[in-house]
Amino acid sequence: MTVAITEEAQHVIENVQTGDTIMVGGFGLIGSPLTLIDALTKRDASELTIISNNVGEAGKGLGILLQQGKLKKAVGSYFTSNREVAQWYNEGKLELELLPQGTFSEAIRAGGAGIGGFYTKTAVGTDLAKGKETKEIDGETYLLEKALKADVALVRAFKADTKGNLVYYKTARNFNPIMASAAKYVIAEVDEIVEEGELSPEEIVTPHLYVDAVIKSRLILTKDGVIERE
Amino acid sequence: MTVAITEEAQHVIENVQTGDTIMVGGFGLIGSPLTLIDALTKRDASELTIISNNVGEAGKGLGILLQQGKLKKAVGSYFTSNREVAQWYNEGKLELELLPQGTFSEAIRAGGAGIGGFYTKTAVGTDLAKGKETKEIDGETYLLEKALKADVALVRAFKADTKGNLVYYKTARNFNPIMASAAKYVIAEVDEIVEEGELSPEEIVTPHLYVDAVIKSRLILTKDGVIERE
Amino acid sequence: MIAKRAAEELSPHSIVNLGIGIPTLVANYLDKDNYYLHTENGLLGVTSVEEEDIDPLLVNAGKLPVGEAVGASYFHSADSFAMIRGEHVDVAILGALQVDSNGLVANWAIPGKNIIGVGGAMDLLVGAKKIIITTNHVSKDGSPKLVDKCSYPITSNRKADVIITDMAVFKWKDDGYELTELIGDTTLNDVEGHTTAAYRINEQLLQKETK
Amino acid sequence: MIAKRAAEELSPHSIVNLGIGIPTLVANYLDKDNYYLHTENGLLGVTSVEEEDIDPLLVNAGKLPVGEAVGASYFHSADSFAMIRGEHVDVAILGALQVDSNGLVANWAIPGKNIIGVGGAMDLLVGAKKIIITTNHVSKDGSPKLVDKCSYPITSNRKADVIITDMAVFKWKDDGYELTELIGDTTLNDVEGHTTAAYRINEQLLQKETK
Repeated sequence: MTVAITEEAQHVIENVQTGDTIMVGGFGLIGSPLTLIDALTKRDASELTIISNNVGEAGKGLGILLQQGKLKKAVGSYFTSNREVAQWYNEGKLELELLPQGTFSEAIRAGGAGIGGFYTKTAVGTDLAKGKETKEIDGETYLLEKALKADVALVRAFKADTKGNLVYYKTARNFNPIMASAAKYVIAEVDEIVEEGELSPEEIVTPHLYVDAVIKSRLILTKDGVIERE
Repeated sequence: MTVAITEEAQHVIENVQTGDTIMVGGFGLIGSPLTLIDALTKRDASELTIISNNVGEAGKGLGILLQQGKLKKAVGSYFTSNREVAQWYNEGKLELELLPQGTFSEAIRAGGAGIGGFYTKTAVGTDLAKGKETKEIDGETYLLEKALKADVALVRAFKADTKGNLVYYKTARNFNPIMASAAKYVIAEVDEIVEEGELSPEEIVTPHLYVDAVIKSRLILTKDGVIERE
Repeated sequence: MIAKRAAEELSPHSIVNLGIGIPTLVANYLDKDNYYLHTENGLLGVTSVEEEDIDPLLVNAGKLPVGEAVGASYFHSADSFAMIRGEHVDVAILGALQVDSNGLVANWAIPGKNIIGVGGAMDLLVGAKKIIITTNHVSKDGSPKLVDKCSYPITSNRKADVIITDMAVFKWKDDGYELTELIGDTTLNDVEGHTTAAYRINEQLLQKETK
Repeated sequence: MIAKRAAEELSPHSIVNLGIGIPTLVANYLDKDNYYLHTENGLLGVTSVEEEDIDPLLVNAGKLPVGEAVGASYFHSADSFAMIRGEHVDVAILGALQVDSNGLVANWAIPGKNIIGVGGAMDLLVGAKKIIITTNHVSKDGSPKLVDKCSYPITSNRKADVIITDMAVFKWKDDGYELTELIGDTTLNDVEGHTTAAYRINEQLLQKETK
């Protein structure tokens, strides 16, 4: 299919429906699709399951969705960065699934790669292994972890070409390429859209077959915090 | 550790010992480490298990090792390209483990990534599933496949920098990056060795932490077949 | 002819993987700007190549020289099969030794011969969103390739969606194949005489052919 | 001081991952040409950065701004943890809430508090070839952090190889920790008074301190 290229975040975010599971890239605000998250806060869709390393910060990024009461569940590795997450969780208003960051990343990759589950040594013998199957492989104990998939992925890339191929920027890459592979509908927010052929075929990180829509980023992270692009 | 950079394939190939498991990159001759394979044919090490998509062709590449009687076992997805493989196998002189190419690739990636095993739908219900465990995950049947690891990997890259970072060339990339991640000792054969800093940090495919030694390629594949570099 | 008909089966802007043999020929009938060809050895954006531009390190899964489309990308084998198994390839066009009444495909091994090669066949059959089988209707010795039950080892327990032969087109519908189209001068009787697989005949086709 | 001592523990050309807190400070004592710092958010080749060169999109796992070494490379999170879990990182230097007589480390959760964050701690502890724990010898309330059995949830069933505190250095040998070094003016008695974990005293150290 062809990639949809638009200036209208609000338009593409219509693909998110109540009850959906949404992957959102970013390590804190770094590599976070800020424009798409902003559009999601304005979209009338709730009961969402968010798969993201963190749920933003208190009242920032995905933290706004939490305050809006739109989240049913969060799957991630480090919710500590938003103190309100614990509050909602304790009041029984938010389900949490906490995974070690390596297991979280690998489960997303598995989801995109048609792998149903995998065995890792991480977390064996810890509280995060509770209720999970273990298996001996070649004399070592491994934990079974299931793949993660989503209805929609919101990712942040650096450049897209008009076909939808993506490249990333420094440590803003993080979870974005794997999330782009693991959702039915993938929206990428980028700094720049270039003609096809301008990205080197050897350096493309996310081939266009993964990407459904591309928007130009409006909210960007700078040294002075998040600003609106002129 | 620092990467060993040398002109002497015969010297680095000394790391291969009798009884070792060796991964060898390449899809046929494309992206095959021809200089290192040549050195291996001159090395006095036998009872080898070769993990490679094919065992070269009759009397070519890894096919020479077969003729030399140095192979105990081959693990791959397409041995058909060397008719002598079937012969040795039927005479009970060579063990074979045949895997679907996707399972083969994924098992190597898993080996490098500390994953003990994974569940795939590929080969479920076929002869290649015989004797393998299955598991229902979310209503679908998956097959358990174990990771593949090796003592030494021989890979073919395009360029290395002096730190040992690698980039590849077109479809000569194939199995090489994953094999570079899954062996205790990794030797890369390259066309060109550049100064550190000359490869863009965003385009490095194999970071140097995977690579133990780099040699300059002497035997190269051209339109007219394999030739010795001047 | 089979390849040309298979090409018509594709929606524009599909991601397509072509198997070795007849499937490879499908590329000749595709408008390269509208289709994206994936090859499992690590390239999205396969095109044909002129003799003088051949690069020995740029090949398809059949190890034949190919070209690189504008906007193409390269990746390693594990990433390539992640695309296939993860259902990111829209269509795989594959050859077959046999296809049976249950939609099962046998295309990787022959009983009695050594089972020493499988390549990407099993992954493609399990992972592509749509499977089109292109094959001659009968094998070289004249025996049907569309059979009631595969006597050759099957490649997957996943059904083929469409079968295109030199005689007819069949599409999987509900619980079995429907013969939807006759190729060239082929008659319903011809198909019946060379097919041991169960199939229904499409209502409109039946009316047209028997009036 | 702890960080400086931890730096001395590293062999040149090691691939090193530094946890948040004291471990991050170790970077200040390393010759940048001889060590390769890995950060799990996707960079091999972390360096320090001058205020004026700060790039908000270039950070370490503690979200602090860092620089990029010559010969550095970027990768996504799954590839980064593949390096960690796959035992391609030589050393991880981590903080701890507790370490016990069996070498087990607790550094991710406090009982009674909400368990809502783990990050990369479990992966690093299970995957790095060598684990160095850097920590103050006692917690803020003066209670020992080197205990007989962790009362906090453990991070892995894998043992820490070296513990470096502001009082002493312990190394895992055979079946338990050996106190190998006293830091500054610390005496054997000081250590004994502030440690509830079992440990042996290194023979030479014992002779030197008791002569």
